[in-house]
Amino acid sequence: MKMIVAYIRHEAFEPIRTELLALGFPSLSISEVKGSGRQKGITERYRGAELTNYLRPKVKLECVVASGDVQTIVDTILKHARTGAVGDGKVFVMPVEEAYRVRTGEAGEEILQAHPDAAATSAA
Amino acid sequence: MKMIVAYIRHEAFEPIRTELLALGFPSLSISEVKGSGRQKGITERYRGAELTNYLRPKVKLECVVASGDVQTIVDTILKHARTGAVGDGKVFVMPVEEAYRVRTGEAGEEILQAHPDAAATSAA
Amino acid sequence: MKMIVAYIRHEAFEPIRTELLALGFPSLSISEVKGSGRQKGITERYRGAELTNYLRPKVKLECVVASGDVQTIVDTILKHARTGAVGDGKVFVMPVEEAYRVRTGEAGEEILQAHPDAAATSAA
Amino acid sequence: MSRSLAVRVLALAALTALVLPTAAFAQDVPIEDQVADLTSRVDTTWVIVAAVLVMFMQAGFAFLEIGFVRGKNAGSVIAKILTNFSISSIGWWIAGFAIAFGGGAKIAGDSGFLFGYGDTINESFAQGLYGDTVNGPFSAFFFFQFVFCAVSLAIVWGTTLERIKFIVYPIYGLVFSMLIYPLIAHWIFGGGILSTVGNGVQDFAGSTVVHLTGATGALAALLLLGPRKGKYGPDGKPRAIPGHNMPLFGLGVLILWLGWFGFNPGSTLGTGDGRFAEVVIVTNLAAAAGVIGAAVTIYLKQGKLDVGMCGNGAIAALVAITAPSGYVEFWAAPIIGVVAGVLVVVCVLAIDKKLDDPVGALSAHGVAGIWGTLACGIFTSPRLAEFNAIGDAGLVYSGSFKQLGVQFVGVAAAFTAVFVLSYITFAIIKATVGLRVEDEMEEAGLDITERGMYGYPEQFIPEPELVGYGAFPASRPPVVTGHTPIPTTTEVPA
Amino acid sequence: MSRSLAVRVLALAALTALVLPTAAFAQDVPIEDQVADLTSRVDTTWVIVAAVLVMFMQAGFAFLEIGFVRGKNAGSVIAKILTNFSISSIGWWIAGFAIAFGGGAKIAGDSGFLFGYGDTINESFAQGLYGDTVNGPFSAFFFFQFVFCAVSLAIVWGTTLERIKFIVYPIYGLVFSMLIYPLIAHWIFGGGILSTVGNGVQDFAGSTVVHLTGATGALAALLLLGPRKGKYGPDGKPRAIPGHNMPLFGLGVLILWLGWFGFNPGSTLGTGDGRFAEVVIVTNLAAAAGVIGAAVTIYLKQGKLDVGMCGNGAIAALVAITAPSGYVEFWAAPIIGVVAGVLVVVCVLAIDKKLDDPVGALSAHGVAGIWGTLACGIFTSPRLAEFNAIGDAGLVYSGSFKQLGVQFVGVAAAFTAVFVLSYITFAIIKATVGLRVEDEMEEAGLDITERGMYGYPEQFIPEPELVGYGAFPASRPPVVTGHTPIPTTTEVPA
Amino acid sequence: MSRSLAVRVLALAALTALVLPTAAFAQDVPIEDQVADLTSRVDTTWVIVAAVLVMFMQAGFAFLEIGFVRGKNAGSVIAKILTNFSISSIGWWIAGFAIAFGGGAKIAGDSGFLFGYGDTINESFAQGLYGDTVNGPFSAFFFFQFVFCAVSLAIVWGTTLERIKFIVYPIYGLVFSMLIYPLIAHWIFGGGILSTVGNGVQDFAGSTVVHLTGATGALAALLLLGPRKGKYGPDGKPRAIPGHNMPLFGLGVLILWLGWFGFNPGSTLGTGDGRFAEVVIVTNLAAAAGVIGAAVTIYLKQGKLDVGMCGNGAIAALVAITAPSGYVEFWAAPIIGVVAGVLVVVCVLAIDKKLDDPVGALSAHGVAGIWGTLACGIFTSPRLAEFNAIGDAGLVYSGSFKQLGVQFVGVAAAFTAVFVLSYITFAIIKATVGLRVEDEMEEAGLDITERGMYGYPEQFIPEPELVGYGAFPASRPPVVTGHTPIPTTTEVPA
Ligand SMILES: Nc1ncnc2c1ncn2[C@@H]1O[C@H](COP(=O)(O)OP(=O)(O)O)[C@@H](O)[C@H]1O
Ligand SMILES: Nc1ncnc2c1ncn2[C@@H]1O[C@H](COP(=O)(O)OP(=O)(O)O)[C@@H](O)[C@H]1O
Ligand SMILES: Nc1ncnc2c1ncn2[C@@H]1O[C@H](COP(=O)(O)OP(=O)(O)O)[C@@H](O)[C@H]1O
Repeated sequence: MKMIVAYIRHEAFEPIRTELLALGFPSLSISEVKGSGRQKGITERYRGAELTNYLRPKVKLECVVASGDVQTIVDTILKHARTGAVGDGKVFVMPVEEAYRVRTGEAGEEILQAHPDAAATSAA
Repeated sequence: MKMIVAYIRHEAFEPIRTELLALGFPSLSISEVKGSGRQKGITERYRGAELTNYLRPKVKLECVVASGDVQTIVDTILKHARTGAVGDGKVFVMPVEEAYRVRTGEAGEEILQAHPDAAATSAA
Repeated sequence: MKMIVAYIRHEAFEPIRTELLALGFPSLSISEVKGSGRQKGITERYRGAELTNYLRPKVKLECVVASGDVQTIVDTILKHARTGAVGDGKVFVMPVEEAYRVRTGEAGEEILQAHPDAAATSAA
Repeated sequence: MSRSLAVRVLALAALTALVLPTAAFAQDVPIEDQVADLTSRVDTTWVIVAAVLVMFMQAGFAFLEIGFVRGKNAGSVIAKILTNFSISSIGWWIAGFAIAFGGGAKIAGDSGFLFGYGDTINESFAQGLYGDTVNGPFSAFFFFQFVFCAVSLAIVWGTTLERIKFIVYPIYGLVFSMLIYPLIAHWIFGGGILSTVGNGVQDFAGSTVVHLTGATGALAALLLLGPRKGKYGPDGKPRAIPGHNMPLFGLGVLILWLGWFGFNPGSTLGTGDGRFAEVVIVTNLAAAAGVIGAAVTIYLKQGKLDVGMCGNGAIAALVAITAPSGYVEFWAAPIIGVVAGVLVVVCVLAIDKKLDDPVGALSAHGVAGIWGTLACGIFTSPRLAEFNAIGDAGLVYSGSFKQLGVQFVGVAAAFTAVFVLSYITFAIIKATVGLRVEDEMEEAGLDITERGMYGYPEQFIPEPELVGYGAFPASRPPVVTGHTPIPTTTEVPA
Repeated sequence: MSRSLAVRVLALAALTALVLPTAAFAQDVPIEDQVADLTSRVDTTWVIVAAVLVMFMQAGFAFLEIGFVRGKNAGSVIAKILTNFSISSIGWWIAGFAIAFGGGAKIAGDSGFLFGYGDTINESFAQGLYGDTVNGPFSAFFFFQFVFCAVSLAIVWGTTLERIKFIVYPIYGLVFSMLIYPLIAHWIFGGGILSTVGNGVQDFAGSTVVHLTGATGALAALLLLGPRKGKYGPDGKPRAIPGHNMPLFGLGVLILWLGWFGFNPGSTLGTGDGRFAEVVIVTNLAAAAGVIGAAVTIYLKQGKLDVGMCGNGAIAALVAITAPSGYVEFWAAPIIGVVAGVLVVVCVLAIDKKLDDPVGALSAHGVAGIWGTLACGIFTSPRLAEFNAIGDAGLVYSGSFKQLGVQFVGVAAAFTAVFVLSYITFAIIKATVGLRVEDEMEEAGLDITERGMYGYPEQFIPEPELVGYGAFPASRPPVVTGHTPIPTTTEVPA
Repeated sequence: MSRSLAVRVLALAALTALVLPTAAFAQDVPIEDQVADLTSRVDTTWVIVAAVLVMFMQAGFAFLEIGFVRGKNAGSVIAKILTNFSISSIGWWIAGFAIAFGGGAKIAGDSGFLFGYGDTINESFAQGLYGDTVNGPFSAFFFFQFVFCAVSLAIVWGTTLERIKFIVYPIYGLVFSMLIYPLIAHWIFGGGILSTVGNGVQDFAGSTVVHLTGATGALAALLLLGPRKGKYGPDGKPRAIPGHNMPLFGLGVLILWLGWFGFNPGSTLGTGDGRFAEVVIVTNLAAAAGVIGAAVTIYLKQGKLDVGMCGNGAIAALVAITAPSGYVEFWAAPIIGVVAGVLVVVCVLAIDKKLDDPVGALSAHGVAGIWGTLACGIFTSPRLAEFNAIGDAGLVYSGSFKQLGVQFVGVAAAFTAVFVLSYITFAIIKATVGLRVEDEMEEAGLDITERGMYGYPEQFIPEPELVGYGAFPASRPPVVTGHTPIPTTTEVPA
């Protein structure tokens, strides 16, 4: 199992979520982060003084999937998150050793999200 | 060392924190995330229009412990976070290679939280 | 590649960011977390009742770097985040298996941030 | 001058007077009548200004409550205040005014329903003052009395926040504005039964009629409703459920304080002798002392200066001075206020142990309302008892407990009547449409569940990054749309 | 008494009267003139109080809009409201008043530019009332009419939020306050052309003059501006763009409701017969019915009680009752209000399908303004048509459609004139300085891009932890500074 | 009619007049006395309305400050404003009024302590106006003067935000309301020493008495208190410490603007000649010009339209027009205002380099107060100098620098006296109870450390998820409680 961690633009999230859902990966988590990278900071002005905020709001997306599904997820993210401009973000893949579903207590890769056929089923 | 990452309901957190503390694991971090999973979205209405929020607020709990303590932590989380309903969340275990305590600069597994006896001591 | 995850005080962040930038590591992400550790909680009072908040706001810093750069980053964090008081936080190092730059789709360690010479260049 | 230029000339004729001092109009009317008319206009102006200030207290109550509730219930307070003010506007017009001021019977008035210009009002207190025909000044009286009713109704809901069903508001609101409040107002303000006890119960602007009535309704509601989930632990110990916004709470308190300068001084119902200016000072001194009393008390009790308690101190003192404001001299005001300030802190802490009253309405309006009403029996000065021609001097002047006894009767009667009527009303509501939202709705908050939207609607919408602003090359490829596209289907496949 | 003690004695002389009833001053002036003077003073007092209440409606509009915009544009609303109110203050003084009330010509007045004390105003409606010289009471009239102009201008921007360039405000604001609004005001209020249609168009306080005018400007702006990015999907379907703060929206509504007690009753321009108090009741009954109408309608339509719609219902009903408030009896007010409340909900939902009006200005001020103006043709009572000496009784009394026809002419003329003038003005602005910010600025929000700072400036600044408070040993080494040091360079190396 | 029905008949007698024009009461009193009495009632009404508007400025100051402070100190502002207003209410009653208006001596009055109905006030300016006995209209004067004192005190704290100890408020507040402010008020308003310089210092509503006094106290406090931690870098360069809420800042500005319609026009202390309506226009024109001046200046300086500066421009212009508002013609108002608007921007930027004044009080109230007072020496019109019987015409009319000189003396004397007295008071406080909170408290914020709770109390409480709302199967097992249980112990084991 792997956790895919992506730092992306806010606008990119909704298309990614939609496609992942269609592909049978409904499960993921996001949070608000502030990132520093190659992107320039924002210059703010307050009562005559300037202050620069080097940190730009980004969305951090976390999604744990079976190792075999990693590339699908990464590709989906790359596809929708790219504008070609600085600040598009990065995607990292990290190892996960075990997974549990809280509701049932089950463990193992099976508890991860349904595969495409599940999505098809659910569409019914 | 492992990092246990759990996405859980807000209500579950306080009992987990309390029991972990009693077990000698006071150290952990939480953050607010929004998760998508099997849970239904929330339908909001605004001036006649409907909009659906597929993301539900969850708490993400992170706790780094010695490898031998992982099961204790996971069990505690599973015990308190379960309601049996969809949306209870997931727990993941990820490898950690090194750890440092900032205050002292020490490194290694010893810097992780005290074991039960420490809790006992502190109760005095 | 490794992800360095640090839970630190808010005040520590800006000096760290500045020095990392000078060292050629502009890229990182932060988020707000609430942490429990050895630090005491805050006692709040509301209409006569006391309530204790065991969780203290911390900054979580995440920075993915090539394995060879880990020590530089960790040292920089340790240097600026230390006040010597309880609550200074912890730094963890976690393995990362793959990395992608969204803007270009490139993968691999090269996509990580520029090395010191890049910083020098940029100063021109 | 074409006919169209004559437009409003009549309505504005008065303004011409300065310029054309001997205007035809002025010549026709005897000077005494002109002065009498003008006196009525001045009094009407003051009463309307005061009424408008009191109307704005609705915003005061709204923001006091918004500050004290959790963010998930903040938007609902707005829907609530608009609905209640509206329902009671209509209810007061249909029947409330008639019962309160539409005749001199002991229990209730019986004319003035669906109040209209030119209507005849039955022989009554009001008739004695305004004649028996509805006109402009009479309208000012109607509106001033209405905003009092609306304040009283606003107080009721303080104990019920964050869990009551919305449908309860219009139902109880109608009963309250058409029956419950008008009865009490009739008994004390409208020449009814309590104005015949002794030489009359002294309640200048309504510590009992308005505030205790509201707080008593609040108590009845609370007893049937129960505490918010999580307020009391399994051990029965109270837990703090902090509100979400002290600045907006403060806005509420300051607006209420402002409104009270209409509430009490407006209750002179005119400008005679400039009495209303004295009432302003009395009101302000009491409120000031209330803040100080509450601040010192809470500081001594817990070593911190709780913002909410300072505000509660102001409100409690304002409530307490409401009844005596037209009866006491300046010196008594700070005393009445400081006692109210201390009382409200002590009572909020005590009541919280058993009853879940998120804003402290029982203490600030109930206990302080009782204290204020009784305070007349202690501090009323002989000159003002006489001036108002109601009741007698208080204990410190007369050495007699008589007026205190009368005041006590007033409090007890009003409390009993309101409690019984309200309890019955709420019990019927509970048995039929229900009083309380389901547990899940309470947990999720009334905003999203009953209003369909959070009070801070954006809060769970991921906000677009500050794209482009100085951060993109000029050649940046066009991005699809500004906002995260919002899908139109509703269900996530399980 | 030294000369310095004489200070203000003159200005205050009136106050002495009570104490020295036969003061020299009083003896010199004939009692009729004293009464005439005093009448003028009373009327001036009421007009100023009413004007001040109307001025505060600026805060009402600001917060209604703040609540309905996204957080990234909240601060800009403040800059906008201050700028617009200021620009129109100056514009009205330079030329607006003169055109509206500076003479009796059919199209526009022609005196009173740069209005000053002692100036002579040309023969006109105003002169008929106040003489031809500017003085104190005349000043009250000037200011009262100004705040109406400012309200009308505030309405314009409701449709343009979150994307219009700031520079548009002062430009259009000047044209509006110096030309567009004054023309309409002249035609209907100032003795101009529309006051000669039939027996005159009835618009007591400006459903058409103020509200429809504002909403028509808003429509012109919107047509040239287009919707916010992301409002309509690729399929043309509207999407919700939720605002960010319902409590502040509610504050806006409550302040507007308050202000309307100056708006309508103040339009009596005096206190004669206490008429203004009747107008207060009419206004309030309509507003109350509007809330109820809107709440029930939206509840039936979507099963949830939308907070914003309750507020819109209040505003729409207040707008609708504005024209009839001086012409109708109490019983008609709730009818006019409830229709407005239903209308606003239906229209907001319908208009949203094609036009992006974030606050519902087209419905609440435009549609409701038209309904209110026409309602005079239906409900005006004979006594009040006569009292105001404008127009005739409405359909339900007279059985005749005549006044309804007159009202229709008024609405059509005002709408056409304002639309044409505004469209031209906005088109010129669009062709020159531009009407709309760049896409990137719209996405990032006007606060950071045009104001240079977020409306909630702290929101993206990492806040220091609660260091030290009880958490550090006393021997804690000194930390450098309190706040995260803010570097002074601007660029991050690429 | 039973005795109880007679209730309030007396108090309401005036209202009967319209209906019963020849009521017995009216017959007994000579018509001249009736008119004199009525005149007093009209003036009292206006003074009270104005005073109430000024009272509401407390909310204006509170929200201006709340907007400009960081979120961690927002709740404290509410506690502060309530406490200060309360303390000064009591202080003014005990001694402030007596010193300011209780006698005609050069330095201070000496009667009217613990002011009560019927009390005799020593021979003085006030006596000349109201007789020597406290009654209703006299009470209006008392309250109007009090709210001015309270405004002045509110200004003091602008420089001290986010770091001053709470205990300083009541101590300095008492000294200020009982001694410092009353002295200056006496010297200029109360017939004291500065009203004998030349033909008197012109300060119609208190640019110097109220605003400069407040700002001078603020300067003294700031010098002893020092800047907020982190305001100046190690290199001494200033850093921005952004506030947290521009919408609430804007609410403050709009409430202040509203309040100023009581502040300046109310300072006519009556309705004579409708003068107060002229003052309304003067005030508004200046404020409008101030916004424009400030907006243009900051835009030219930094290319962005800072919201805070627009607001500061309004306030500065209102402060500047305060002294001249009763002395200048309409045309001068925009000039005075625009200069103030430019000045405030320039000064805020300049002062910020050395002194940490989070809200710009030194500039908006100090510099603008001085400018406004001096502006009288330039623009006062002969007719108004005469009307007020204070001072002479200004430079542009008289060509003489005389009045300008007198104004300068007034400014210098007031500044010196207030500075010395305030500095001493604050120095004593610093040496005894201390002036500034500990560093850790400042960093953590005054809300959690001094108030015991955040201003947005919920902010650090993990909010329960929206459980159950449509998301659970009906058979969902009961969850323990709604809210995260809050444990009752306090310490985490180390
Ligand atoms: N090495 C990294 N570690 C952690 N976060 C990163 C890293 N690199 C990039 N990010 C995140 O991605 C965001 C975008 O990165 P940026 O360098 O601006 O884009 P690009 O990769 O297109 O040059 C940053 O704001 C940050 O949140
Ligand atoms: N594979 C995953 N990767 C990241 N987060 C996940 C994943 N699966 C679940 N989550 C988190 O857990 C939450 C609950 O998951 P959900 O699927 O609704 O519950 P259940 O496991 O009971 O079916 C989600 O809202 C999300 O935050
Ligand atoms: N094992 C851990 N897992 C996750 N977060 C931790 C862990 N230990 C510490 N933290 C984070 O670091 C913060 C500071 O830790 P604390 O124990 O108070 O400091 P110290 O290490 O100096 O004793 C905590 O509030 C928490 O956010």
